[in-house]
Amino acid sequence: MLLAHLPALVIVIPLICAPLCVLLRGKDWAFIVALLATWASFACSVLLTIQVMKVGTISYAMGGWAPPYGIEIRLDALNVFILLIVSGIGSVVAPYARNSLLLEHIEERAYMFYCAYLLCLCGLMGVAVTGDAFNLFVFLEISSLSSYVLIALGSDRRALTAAYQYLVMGTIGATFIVIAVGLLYQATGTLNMADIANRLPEAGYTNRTVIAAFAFMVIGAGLKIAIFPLHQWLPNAYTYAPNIVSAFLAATATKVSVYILLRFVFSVFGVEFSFVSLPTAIPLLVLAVLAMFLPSIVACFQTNVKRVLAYSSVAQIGYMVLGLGFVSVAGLTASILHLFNHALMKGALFLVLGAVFYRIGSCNIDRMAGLAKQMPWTMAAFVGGGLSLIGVPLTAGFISKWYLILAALEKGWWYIVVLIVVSSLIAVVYVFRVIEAAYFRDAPDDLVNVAEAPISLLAPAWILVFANFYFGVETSISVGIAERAAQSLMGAG
Amino acid sequence: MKEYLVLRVITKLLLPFILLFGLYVQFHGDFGPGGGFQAGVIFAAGFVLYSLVYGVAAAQKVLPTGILRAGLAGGVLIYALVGVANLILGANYLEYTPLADTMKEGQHLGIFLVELGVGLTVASVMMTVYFTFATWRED
Amino acid sequence: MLWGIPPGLLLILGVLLVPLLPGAWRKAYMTILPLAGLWALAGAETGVFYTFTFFTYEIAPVRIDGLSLVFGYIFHIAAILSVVFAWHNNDTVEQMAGLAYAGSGIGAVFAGDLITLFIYWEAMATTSVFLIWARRSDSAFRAGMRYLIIQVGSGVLLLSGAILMAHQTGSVAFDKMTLGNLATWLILIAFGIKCAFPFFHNWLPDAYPEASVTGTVFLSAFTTKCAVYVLARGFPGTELLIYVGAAMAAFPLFYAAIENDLRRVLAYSLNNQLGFMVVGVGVGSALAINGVAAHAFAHILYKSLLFMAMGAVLYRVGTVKASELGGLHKSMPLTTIFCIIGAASISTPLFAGFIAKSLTLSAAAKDGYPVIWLILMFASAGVFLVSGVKIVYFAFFANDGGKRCKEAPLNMQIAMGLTAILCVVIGVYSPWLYSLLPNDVAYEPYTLSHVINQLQTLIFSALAFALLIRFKFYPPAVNSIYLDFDITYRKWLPVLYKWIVSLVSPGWKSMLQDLRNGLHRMVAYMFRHHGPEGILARTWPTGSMALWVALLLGGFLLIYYS
Amino acid sequence: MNGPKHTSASSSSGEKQSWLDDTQNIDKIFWGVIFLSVILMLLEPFYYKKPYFSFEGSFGFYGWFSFLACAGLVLVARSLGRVFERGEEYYDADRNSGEDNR
Repeated sequence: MLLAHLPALVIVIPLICAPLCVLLRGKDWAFIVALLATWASFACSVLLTIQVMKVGTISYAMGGWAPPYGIEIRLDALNVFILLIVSGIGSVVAPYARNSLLLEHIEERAYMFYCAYLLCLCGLMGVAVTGDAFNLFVFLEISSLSSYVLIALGSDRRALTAAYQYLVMGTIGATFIVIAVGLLYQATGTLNMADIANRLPEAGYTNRTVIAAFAFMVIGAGLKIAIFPLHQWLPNAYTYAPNIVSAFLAATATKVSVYILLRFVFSVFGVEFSFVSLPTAIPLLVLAVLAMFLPSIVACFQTNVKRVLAYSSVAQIGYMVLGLGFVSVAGLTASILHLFNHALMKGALFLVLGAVFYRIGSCNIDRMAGLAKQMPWTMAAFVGGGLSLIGVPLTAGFISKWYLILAALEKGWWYIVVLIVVSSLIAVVYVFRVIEAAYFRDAPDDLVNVAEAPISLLAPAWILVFANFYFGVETSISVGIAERAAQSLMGAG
Repeated sequence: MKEYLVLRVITKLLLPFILLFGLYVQFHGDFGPGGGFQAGVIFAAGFVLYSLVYGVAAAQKVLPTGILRAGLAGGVLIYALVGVANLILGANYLEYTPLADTMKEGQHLGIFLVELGVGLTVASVMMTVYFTFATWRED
Repeated sequence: MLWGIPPGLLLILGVLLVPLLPGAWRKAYMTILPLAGLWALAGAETGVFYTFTFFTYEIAPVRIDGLSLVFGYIFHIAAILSVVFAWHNNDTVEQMAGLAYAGSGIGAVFAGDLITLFIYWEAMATTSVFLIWARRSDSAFRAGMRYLIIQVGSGVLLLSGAILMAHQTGSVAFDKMTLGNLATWLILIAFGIKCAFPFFHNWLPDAYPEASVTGTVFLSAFTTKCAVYVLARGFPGTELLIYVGAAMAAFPLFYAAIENDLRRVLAYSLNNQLGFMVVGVGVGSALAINGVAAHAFAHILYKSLLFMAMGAVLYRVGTVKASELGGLHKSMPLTTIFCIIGAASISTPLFAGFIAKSLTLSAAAKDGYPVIWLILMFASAGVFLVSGVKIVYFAFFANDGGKRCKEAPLNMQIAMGLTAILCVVIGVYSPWLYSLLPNDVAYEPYTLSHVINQLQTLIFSALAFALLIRFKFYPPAVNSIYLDFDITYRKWLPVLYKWIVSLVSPGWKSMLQDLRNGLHRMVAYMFRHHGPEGILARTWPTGSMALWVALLLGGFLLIYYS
Repeated sequence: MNGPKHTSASSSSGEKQSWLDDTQNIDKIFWGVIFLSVILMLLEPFYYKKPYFSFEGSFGFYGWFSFLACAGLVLVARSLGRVFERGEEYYDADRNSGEDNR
């Protein structure tokens, strides 16, 4: 019986547990509640994935009001894939919180952290499951507001400024999205996404209101995704946030925003409108290519490794937008696949940095010199994640690049292939800078006796590193779902 | 504001009516204009008025942080749990029908409870925000 | 195959255990691992194994046939010898990198398709760079970085070629290819980079002399010979390679003749020997391919031996600069003898090189390439002069530099001794090596005329050296470097870059300045109308972010409405 | 061994003297190499060569070709070396000063 209600439960569980954390107060209790909630959500997501793979799209009417009048939860391959990423990363990261928090001076108010964490998870998953455009905005705001709080928890004072900037930019983005939703409502008289898609052709492709809605949606989502050059909020936010938050947000928040863009551009507006009637592909491709290069180069010169990773995230988002800009099943598959794989590698790398920070209190590349001797497992995990980030074969990163290249070849765009390959080489530079420091330089004098990170930090990081390799070899699950999602997105248009 | 006797007296006189009006808006929400959100704000406004006239310390004695926090979390919890109750009773999430014998009464009760949660949370949040600003000092 | 683990992968997986083992156990384990691999390989059947389908392509991770077996054997042997040579070394990273590198090389040789090959190809690049960095000097780090970029670049080209190929033919099988389309050209260039073709060769003399004492021994064996193997597999009989190979055989000698760093001399002469093999690949006849395999086999042994001897000198004396060495035969008599055996093994009768190299020369002659044959003869005489006579003379004899040290560590002596024995055994009993060769060709190296002619070549080469030294014509060893093609990217490119920057930057800066001023005014204008200057002034960066949003939205709307 | 054990230097160190420290012995080796060369040339008429190319059959081809090749190699390399020689810090110079001070 409960199986039928899984679509609701997956977001309700964290929603219930978030206030529970506040009521229970004790940090151990809150931790246990948060842990169980994330795991339960993940379990629900897995079950939902299986269900969707078996029977196709699932629709769930909230409050019993049938769509398109009531709020609908609608799950197809893309939705469950995103759900899987968010809840999966959430449940891997959660056990990490206990130790990671200790160091960052918010121990006594840890329950607040867990509450915000669960709300953020709830919001992100809500965005992923909902079939209602306005509801999507609400969930987006839930996740955004809680992530501002999470970022502001960083031990560095600059975390506050970073969170504030993120708040301003995030609010602008969300406002754009809600403006777009409003305009769409004006044009079509409905908020249900599937219904909007049905009614848009009636409104006409030259309708100025719809075009404005489209522009606002692309820019609003683009801001949330941190498409270059709308990315400036991201480096500070990821750098100064607590490590666990960096890991969680880097792996999930931008991914969910990419989902919003995919969903609206391909499903709601439709390929015909977005790419045939309007010249969207070229600007996106230009931005994507710029994103692949400029932030990568910036990353090469950063001294704080978290910042390196943050800029690298902006670059990796370029790949996702690139695949989207191909407007083909292959391109979308690559894009969705990279969404998943990038979550794995960035999650792993940020968790590793959390372990580093836990021991040496810094993520500066100079302070990490010679660390491989003292923290072999930690740095080995970094190497693993780094290889995936570069896209070395047998890692997840390779798979997504491979599909991206295939998609470009299918279009016959050689120069794009060259650009993809060259930009991967830049990744080699910034990853190997860290590896070189850790393995081939001598440790600073005050850091010669550093112990290996505790198992509670290492285990989540290694799980993700392992996942990087697993999904680099066994691709049937990730590629299978991504392909189905891509087909349904293209088919909808 | 100790010297403004008129204000103090009038405040004391008004306060029950404000709170009562808040409760009216709250419980009448499912029939007429109103509901948890508005009621929560009105309710909180009463306490804000009280603290403006009698001082923040006095207001905090009435509404300690602990209670506010409990209300803040509890309201959300009520909302979410009502939804779950429906689930357990065999309907969709937030589909209130099975809460009572007839559909009409079920919907009635469900909305009532959910609005209660909303009101509780909104009032608590308003007060928390107010107290945060009122007690904030430049370090 | 041992426990069903493909050759190469055995070493790579085995590496994972290395850091867990304590000192002596670890050394024993590291020695036994390649031994086990060799044993397993000796019992292996030929054929293609473990095939599976990846995407839509047929992947063949292991292909065992005559050609890959020869290289597989010698790579295992080289790995064993290199490990023994490195027994004294306790650097875990270096130990792991060395074994993994050897494993990748072996894996690459048995790769039956281009994707597997690419994976091992990149694995070789990334593992071997640690052997260079293990020297832990600034210059080693930079040389390693250059090396890594070039090597990874080669892999990227290979992958591009493979993808193109897959696109065109629907198959990624690694078989004989013919030049003629972009895919095969890319693959050839990828191979050529690792094989140090002229103008792609600089990574070799640049990086090998910078690697650690033990690292260079590893390095000298695998990367380039693996490249020779893939050329022999993929492009036998490609005429272009004959000319490329001839150029490779000749020009590095000029550098080797004057270079001061003796390990760099060896690196250049390694490049020259690769030229021989590339010519053999280019000729492509059954005899020539046999020659390539035999030459690679022998060359790995004697070049390792020479690098080991120089490594021992570097280990004990701290330098291998010809200008600072000399007279070491008194301090290191055994090393001297081993080095002389290594030098003799290049081409003296009764040593390994003699029976191997003559195959290639005969093949070139038989197919009628007189000019090429002459160049090879020149190179053959020259390499004996520079990497044989010169090395031995300057390191162990010459002017006594006054350096006194201990004899090389025991494990190095053992490694050098084993290698020397192999060199002699192979040279004396030629049928053994010949029986390993992929093609069935009868060839007898020990004919009277061949022996005498070879002795004439060598003795007159030595005579030339003796006369040049006696009459002071031989350029004195001095501390300097000699420009090579790498000047293009190490010097000219940066200079060009700086020049362009200096040309462009004033205009660029003023443009940026104007832009910034403009933006500043614009944002300031907006702020005047939106709030108190004081508070918002602090958020100027946020404002600029918002400005970007507005600009982009405006841009999109402009495109859409136009 | 046809090793090149000749040197014109004389060691001045007081430790155990090796056979090579004596300049006379160096001369012996030098003349030994010349003697060997002459012998190998004299062998020329007494065996059958099987030349692939006509020039290969000319008298003492391997000997004189090898000699010329090596002498030429070193002499050419010597003059090339003068052109291409640079100080050891050549490539490092830029990085330190940020200028091209060639």
